[in-house]
Amino acid sequence: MAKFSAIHALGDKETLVRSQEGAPVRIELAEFGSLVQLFAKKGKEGAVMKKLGFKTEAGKGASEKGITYLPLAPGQWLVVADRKKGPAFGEELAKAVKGIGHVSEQSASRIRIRISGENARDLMARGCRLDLHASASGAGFTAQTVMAQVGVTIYQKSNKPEYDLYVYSGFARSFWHWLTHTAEQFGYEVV
Amino acid sequence: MSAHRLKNGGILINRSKPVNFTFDGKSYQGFEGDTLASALLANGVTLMGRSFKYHRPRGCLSAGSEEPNAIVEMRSGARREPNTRATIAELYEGLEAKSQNRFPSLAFDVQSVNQLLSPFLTAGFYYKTFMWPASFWEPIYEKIIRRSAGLGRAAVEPDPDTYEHSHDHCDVLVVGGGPAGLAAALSAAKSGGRVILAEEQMAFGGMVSPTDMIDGKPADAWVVETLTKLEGMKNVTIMPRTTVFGYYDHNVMAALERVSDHVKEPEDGMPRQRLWTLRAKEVVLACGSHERAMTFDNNDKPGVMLNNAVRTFVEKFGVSPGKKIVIVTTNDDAYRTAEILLDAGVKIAVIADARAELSDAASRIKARGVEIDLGTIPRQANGGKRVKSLTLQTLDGNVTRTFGCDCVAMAGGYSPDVHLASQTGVAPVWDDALKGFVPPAPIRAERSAGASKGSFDLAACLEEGHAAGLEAAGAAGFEAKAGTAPSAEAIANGPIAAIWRCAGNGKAFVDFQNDVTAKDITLAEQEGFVSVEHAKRYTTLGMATDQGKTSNVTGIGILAEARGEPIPDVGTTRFRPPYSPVAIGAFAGHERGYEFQPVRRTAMHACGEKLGAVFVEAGQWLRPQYYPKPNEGVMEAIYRESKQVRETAGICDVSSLGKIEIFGDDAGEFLNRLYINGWKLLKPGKARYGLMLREDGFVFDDGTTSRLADDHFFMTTTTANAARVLSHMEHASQVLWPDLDVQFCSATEQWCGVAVAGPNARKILEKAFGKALDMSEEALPFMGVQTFEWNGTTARIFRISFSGELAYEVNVPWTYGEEMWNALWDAGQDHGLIPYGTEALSVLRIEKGHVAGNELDGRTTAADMGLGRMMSSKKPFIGQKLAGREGMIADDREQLVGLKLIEGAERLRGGAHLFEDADDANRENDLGWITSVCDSPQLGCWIGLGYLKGGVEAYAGKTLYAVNPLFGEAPAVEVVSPHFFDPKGERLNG
Amino acid sequence: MHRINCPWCGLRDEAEFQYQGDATVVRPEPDASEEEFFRYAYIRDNPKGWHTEWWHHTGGCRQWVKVVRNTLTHEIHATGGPHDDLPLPEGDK
Amino acid sequence: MKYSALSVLKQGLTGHKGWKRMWRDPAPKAEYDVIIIGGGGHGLATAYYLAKEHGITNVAVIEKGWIGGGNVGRNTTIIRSNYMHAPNTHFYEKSMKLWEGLEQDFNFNAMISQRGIVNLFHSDAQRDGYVRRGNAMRLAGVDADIVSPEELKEMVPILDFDNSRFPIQGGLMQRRGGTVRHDAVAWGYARGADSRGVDIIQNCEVKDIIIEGGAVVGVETTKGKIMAKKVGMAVAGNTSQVAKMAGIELPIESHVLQAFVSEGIKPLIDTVVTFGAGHFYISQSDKGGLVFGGDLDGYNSYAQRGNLPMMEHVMAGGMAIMPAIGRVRLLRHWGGIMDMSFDGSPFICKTGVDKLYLNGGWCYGGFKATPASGWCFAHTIAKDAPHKLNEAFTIERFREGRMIDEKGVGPSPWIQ
Ligand SMILES: Cc1cc2nc3c(=O)[nH]c(=O)nc-3n(C[C@H](O)[C@H](O)[C@H](O)COP(=O)(O)OP(=O)(O)OC[C@H]3O[C@@H](n4cnc5c(N)ncnc54)[C@H](O)[C@@H]3O)c2cc1C
Ligand SMILES: NC(=O)c1ccc[n+]([C@@H]2O[C@H](COP(=O)([O-])OP(=O)(O)OC[C@H]3O[C@@H](n4cnc5c(N)ncnc54)[C@H](O)[C@@H]3O)[C@@H](O)[C@H]2O)c1
Ligand SMILES: Cc1cc2nc3c(=O)[nH]c(=O)nc-3n(C[C@H](O)[C@H](O)[C@H](O)COP(=O)(O)O)c2cc1C
Ligand SMILES: [Zn+2]
Repeated sequence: MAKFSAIHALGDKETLVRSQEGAPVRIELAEFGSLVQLFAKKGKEGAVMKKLGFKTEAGKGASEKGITYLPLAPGQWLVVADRKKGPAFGEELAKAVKGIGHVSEQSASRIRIRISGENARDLMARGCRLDLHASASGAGFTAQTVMAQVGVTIYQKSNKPEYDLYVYSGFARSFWHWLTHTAEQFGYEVV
Repeated sequence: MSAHRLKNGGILINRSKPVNFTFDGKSYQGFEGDTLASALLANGVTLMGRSFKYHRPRGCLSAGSEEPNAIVEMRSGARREPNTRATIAELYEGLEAKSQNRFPSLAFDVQSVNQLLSPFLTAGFYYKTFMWPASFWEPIYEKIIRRSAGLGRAAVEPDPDTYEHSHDHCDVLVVGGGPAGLAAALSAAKSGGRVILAEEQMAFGGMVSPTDMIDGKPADAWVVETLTKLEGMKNVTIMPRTTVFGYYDHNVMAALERVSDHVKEPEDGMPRQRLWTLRAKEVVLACGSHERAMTFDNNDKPGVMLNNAVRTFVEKFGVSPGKKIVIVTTNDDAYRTAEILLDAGVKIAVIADARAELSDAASRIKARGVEIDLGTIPRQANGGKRVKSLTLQTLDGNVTRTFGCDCVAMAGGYSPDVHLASQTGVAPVWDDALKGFVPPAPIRAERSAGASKGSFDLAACLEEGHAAGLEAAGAAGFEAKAGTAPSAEAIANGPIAAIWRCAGNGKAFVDFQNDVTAKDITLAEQEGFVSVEHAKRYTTLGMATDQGKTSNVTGIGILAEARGEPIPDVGTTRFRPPYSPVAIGAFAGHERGYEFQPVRRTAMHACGEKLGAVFVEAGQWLRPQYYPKPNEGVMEAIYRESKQVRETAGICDVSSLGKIEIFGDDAGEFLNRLYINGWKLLKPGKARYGLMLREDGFVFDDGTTSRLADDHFFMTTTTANAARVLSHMEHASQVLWPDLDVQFCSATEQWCGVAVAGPNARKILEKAFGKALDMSEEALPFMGVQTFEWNGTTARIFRISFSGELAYEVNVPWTYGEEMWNALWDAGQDHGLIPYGTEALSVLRIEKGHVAGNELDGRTTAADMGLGRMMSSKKPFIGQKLAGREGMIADDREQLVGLKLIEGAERLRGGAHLFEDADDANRENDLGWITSVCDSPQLGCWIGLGYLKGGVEAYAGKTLYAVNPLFGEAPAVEVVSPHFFDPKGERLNG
Repeated sequence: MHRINCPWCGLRDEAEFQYQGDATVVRPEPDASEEEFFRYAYIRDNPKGWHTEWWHHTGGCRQWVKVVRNTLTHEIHATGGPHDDLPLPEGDK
Repeated sequence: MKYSALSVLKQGLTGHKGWKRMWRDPAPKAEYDVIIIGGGGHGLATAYYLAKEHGITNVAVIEKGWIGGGNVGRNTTIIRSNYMHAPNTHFYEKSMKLWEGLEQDFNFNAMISQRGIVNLFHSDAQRDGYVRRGNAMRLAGVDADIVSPEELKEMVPILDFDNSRFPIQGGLMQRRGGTVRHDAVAWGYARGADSRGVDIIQNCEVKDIIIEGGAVVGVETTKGKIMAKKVGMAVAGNTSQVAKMAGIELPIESHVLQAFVSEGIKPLIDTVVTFGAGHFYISQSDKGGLVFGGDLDGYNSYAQRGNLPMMEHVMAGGMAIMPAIGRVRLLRHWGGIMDMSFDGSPFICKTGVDKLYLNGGWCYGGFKATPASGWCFAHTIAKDAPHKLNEAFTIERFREGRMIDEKGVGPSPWIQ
């Protein structure tokens, strides 16, 4: 049985889920289909974007048709497909950028956690050194940073204070422990 | 309640909410809103602590954060916390406090005999004595000194409370919620920027008095109104109970929020304290000022306190610290206190004013019938554990009269609080009119306002605060929305007299907590400790928990007099964070105990757990170390595992190895430059062992790297160096050779891996993967690599061997780790498959003479490891040139050798040194050392790897001694080739 | 705490970076002498004042960032990519 | 004036009026036999031993600020001789021996406290490394022991063995290691040197080194030109700056190291404990403050102050192994400028300039070296040749590839 679950590194989903009516923090185990790291060869950044039909800039990602492009560095992206599963997604991309870029399959390397709710930003502030105030972030906000000593990639899809955190699989449990422990002061639910 | 609680007044207390607490085991009652100090005073308790050196009885000196004397142990058991200032500890139901630094009790302290010795215990006493006899220092003198020093007792159990960190950013950070700070926050907020207002105390308003009028309202009402306004603004964050304690580079400020210190125990999920990192575009420092004590004999008697402390206790807490009070002063602020005392019906015995002329403020009080002695200063306080009277003198030292009293209020003048402003490293500046140091010209995006800038008049504080807020917001890019400053009546204060010490023969304290007297300071100067920094260190002035907030300026004044130089020539000592002491736990936050560092778990962690693995830390990773059977000891388990692998087969989780995926047309060239050996000719589908050097020519890392396609390589690194290798490569590609077409990223957590090793390895894999994989010698020869589809995913198999057996490493995506393990496990049941851990892995590689972390200690060359010939001469690579330095190719370098235990000990040990003669072993004839050892099932004895001068060449077959003085042994060992087992590598083929 | 303007990520905390030393030394060409490599690896100007140096943004984009920083005041004058030419402030060395 | 039980008693009874200055405040002479640049521990000790051991008393110590205001006055006061490489083991052991007799030698109580130092280990590999080092010490006649967790529990009861991220497996102990009252070292040497005729000149910064015909002849200072037959540099964090005055280039970077002291508390920790894996070490001062520190902040700096990330990391290290200190409060923290050499070991040597001598590269470990450093440097200056104990501490060792790298991290001084 194939497994693409976002929670693979955290253990059984049933043991993680927790409900609380109207909780000010909501933590979602946001599964995805595929995730790859996309590279443009030097000077081919524009060509790659054009070829794949997306547009990002430093610190600002884009979501189109269930695919999210998160700029990591010059000529580097994480590309996340919400539904398309398995290595096929990466292989298709690789084919598409042949000669101008490369693709590294990374679907298993990270899990995705979505944080929302009234106190989402307060919770983030307990670990995130970046300014997530509306005047500094907002729709498309993408950043790689360190929270609780773990490298995370943050993506804010809309202007709402809702954050997708991509966390390395090996660190997932440690990060989860910190996150839920810290969220207790607000009250939280896990879905 | 007690007679010390006044009938009226006390804007901070709630008289309808009594609160019970204990001090030294005795029960008392105070009110909600009280501090421990105000509640004790209300109960008539003035004796609150003992001093550091002489164990003199002490009451509270202040009513705030600057308190040197009234420091107590709070709470008990694992929550016991030493040195808490009673003057800012908020009262809560059930509060427990104890006095400290006394034995057996506060009232009767045996060590107060130190006072009898006090003629000898002056500054510098320790340095001149305790030297005879020499052997007495540690066992006797030092023990006594340590025990009698040190104030309170820390808990000895782990702190049960939690701490956390939090981050914020703002346009304007206002430090201090007094009138200046409130005005600043308001004007800054109105211009639209993000404003944070932090106030150390539970209550805002700072030093304003309810009798002050602001904007035509009583000041306390104005404070509430202003706070309400600020709370209603979305761009403002108000942080009470939050001390901004450190001003770090680039306008980053650290603040401590005391989230739960005002309750008995933190509520569920709440931390005890929160450490804030605040990144401010602009800062307004409105920290107020600290009053100075006056320096006269016995000025430390309980009941002698700062003038504004007396006022604060009366106005804010409705407590009168005395029934009959003497006020001694150098300035007009005393008369504000006098007025409030008179209004509260408290008797003033006399006011001794050092100045020659009656100021306006003084005449108003005189008109109310209070005796004012001009040109008069205190001589000495009298009494036992509480002041009973105060003797006065003229400025030239003639004793005048003695007044009975139970409290003395000292108004020695105010020192602007320049702590944060000076933490940036610039020295504050002396202001002679003010008789105090004021903030230096800012070198950061900050400005001071109000009393902390040296403006002591309320109207000026408000105006300055308002202007500072506007300026800060403007500098942060927000348009100033003018408006007017809150207004108050301007009051012209009279001059301030500079009286640093009053004549006397006894002990006149400058630094109360550390028992530093005026004489200590002059003695230091006499002995050559002329620099203010020398005097500080010799006398310990300003080094106590209060960091000299009330005493430093006085001490500097006394030193200046002794040097015969003006104060600016003396200067201040250096200001350092924290502004006030901060719990160590708060800095650590979540990162303590087991959470000190995150744990990295491999995909197959649970598989190991299920099979009973004992895990070991490998950096941040947890790896199965060995898998003991019931009743099996460690050594037996390791022995069994390493033996069994060579007999049947074993499976080992190797997921923690660093993995890097490399793409690009120049990937081969890139590797050529990184590794000492050649890579360009490596064919797709093949793997190769590689060794990297640092630029200085020493070995950096090793691993197996495979070519998956012409422009695609897959590198592995050691677990320990994974991150460093990635950084090294990023340097190479971004900085050194940007023109190479190469792209790469870590794939460590995309792929998990197992090694399957042993004669049955092939059979097991065949069974597990079936047709998905062609395992034939042709399809998968030694050092061959294949990608195959398995179970709906892509897997990679590498025929490489660390153990020297027929072995394969299989990688699948992290999500498939458990399934792969289980598939192999099931397939291996008929083939004697066992799990093995890092220990057996180590045995197997030692038997083969493969190097690992212990041999790669950053000081070895490739040649030392016997891999000198791997260094290509056909191409340049990192480290090539410097590896050729004479000392790095010298003949006397230690070389990797194998060692076999012959006799003389039960086992070999890593870290033993090698000698020809065990009886003549010293550093000069030391030949080398042992790096790794194991009990080898194949050799039937303990073997080890080590580095030896001359290497195998010089010592093959010879006997040396593994001298290990730490363990009292020196077994004989035989020097052999490090390739102990199967040196020809025949077993690689199964 | 240093706040370093990563050309890619923007202003970030020091804690996200790994310091990597003097950025003014240039790796010699492969055929340079041992002496030249020695100077590259070991000899440092170690100025008191403006220093051009590497900060590797390991907690962010993983780019090597060149930074002109004052070793006495910790002030940062400029940041850039590895091959940007970042002059020192006028009048200072 | 000599300190004795009698003098202390007499002065106590006569109001301390008779205590003399511990060192004079002389104006610089036109010329000295030897000028030592830097009135830190090493400079003052060098002057002391030049006078005491070599009879060279026409000596000036030139200090830009107040003596002892550099690293000797801001270090965490740990002394030990637990080094692995032979040149270091022998050198630091010489220092330890000198510490052991120092107070009687210079008649000043520097509170040398041999309370022991233990380096914790958490893995077999770490243990093997420490065993190798401990054996190297024993083979050089230095005391060393491996202690078990049980012994550690006894010695340091607040160590956490139950919930620690890196379980404590034992430690390498040097019982003769310990702490010294740092300021007193500077003062004691200054007083000892002064009483033998050495001029200690404070508030005088050396701005240039005057060289004629390949040999040093004097220095240019803020108090004017001062000539000298020989000049020794002992300026710690400023080594590169001063050496540059003589055109000497060095493998040194200046880095900031922070130190921390807590509020005074009753005795809690009796030994020096170092937790290398967590970058934390701690002892308790006689005054009661917990004195602790960790790693370099990790960037070049001359600012004598560090930043929050390292502070948080250091205290996390403390809370990792001693969670009982959580409620003890940090009182003050500061920084010092380390002359980080590119192998972590020092220089005590001649330079390319005749009669100009170098003492530097002490990194964060030069306090313990103070007596031996002064002793060896004095020898090197007096004889114009190194003593056997410091002959390996040359500048050339890097060029020759004979680094003395205790940590094995190579030429990245910020992680040395
Ligand atoms: C936080 C910290 C903790 C440490 N902990 C330890 C420890 O536990 N154990 C240990 O062994 N070591 C420790 N060290 C290292 C040790 O303090 C130093 O290696 C040692 O003190 C350096 O020698 P010194 O005493 O001569 O240096 P310093 O005291 O720094 O003396 C150098 C002097 O030269 C002066 N100077 C500089 N330039 C000039 C000039 N141009 N003209 C005139 N004078 C000049 C300076 O002002 C200074 O006074 C620590 C250091 C620090 C900062
Ligand atoms: N008459 C006099 O001689 C005299 C002298 C000095 C002050 N004053 C009076 O004092 C008031 C001065 O007003 P102000 O606002 O400048 O000062 P303030 O003393 O009223 O307020 C300063 C506030 O800052 C807080 N604070 C200090 N350091 C802090 C830190 N690091 N973090 C967080 N909070 C901190 C204090 O707790 C206090 O509440 C005026 O009313 C003035 O008239 C009078
Ligand atoms: C071992 C040691 C103990 C110290 N104890 C104290 C102390 O108890 N109180 C204090 O205020 N400072 C203490 N300090 C710090 C000094 O006040 C001072 O910060 C340090 O020597 C650096 O000097 P600077 O801050 O003037 O730059 C101590 C320093 C050391 C090295
Ligand atoms: Zn970046």
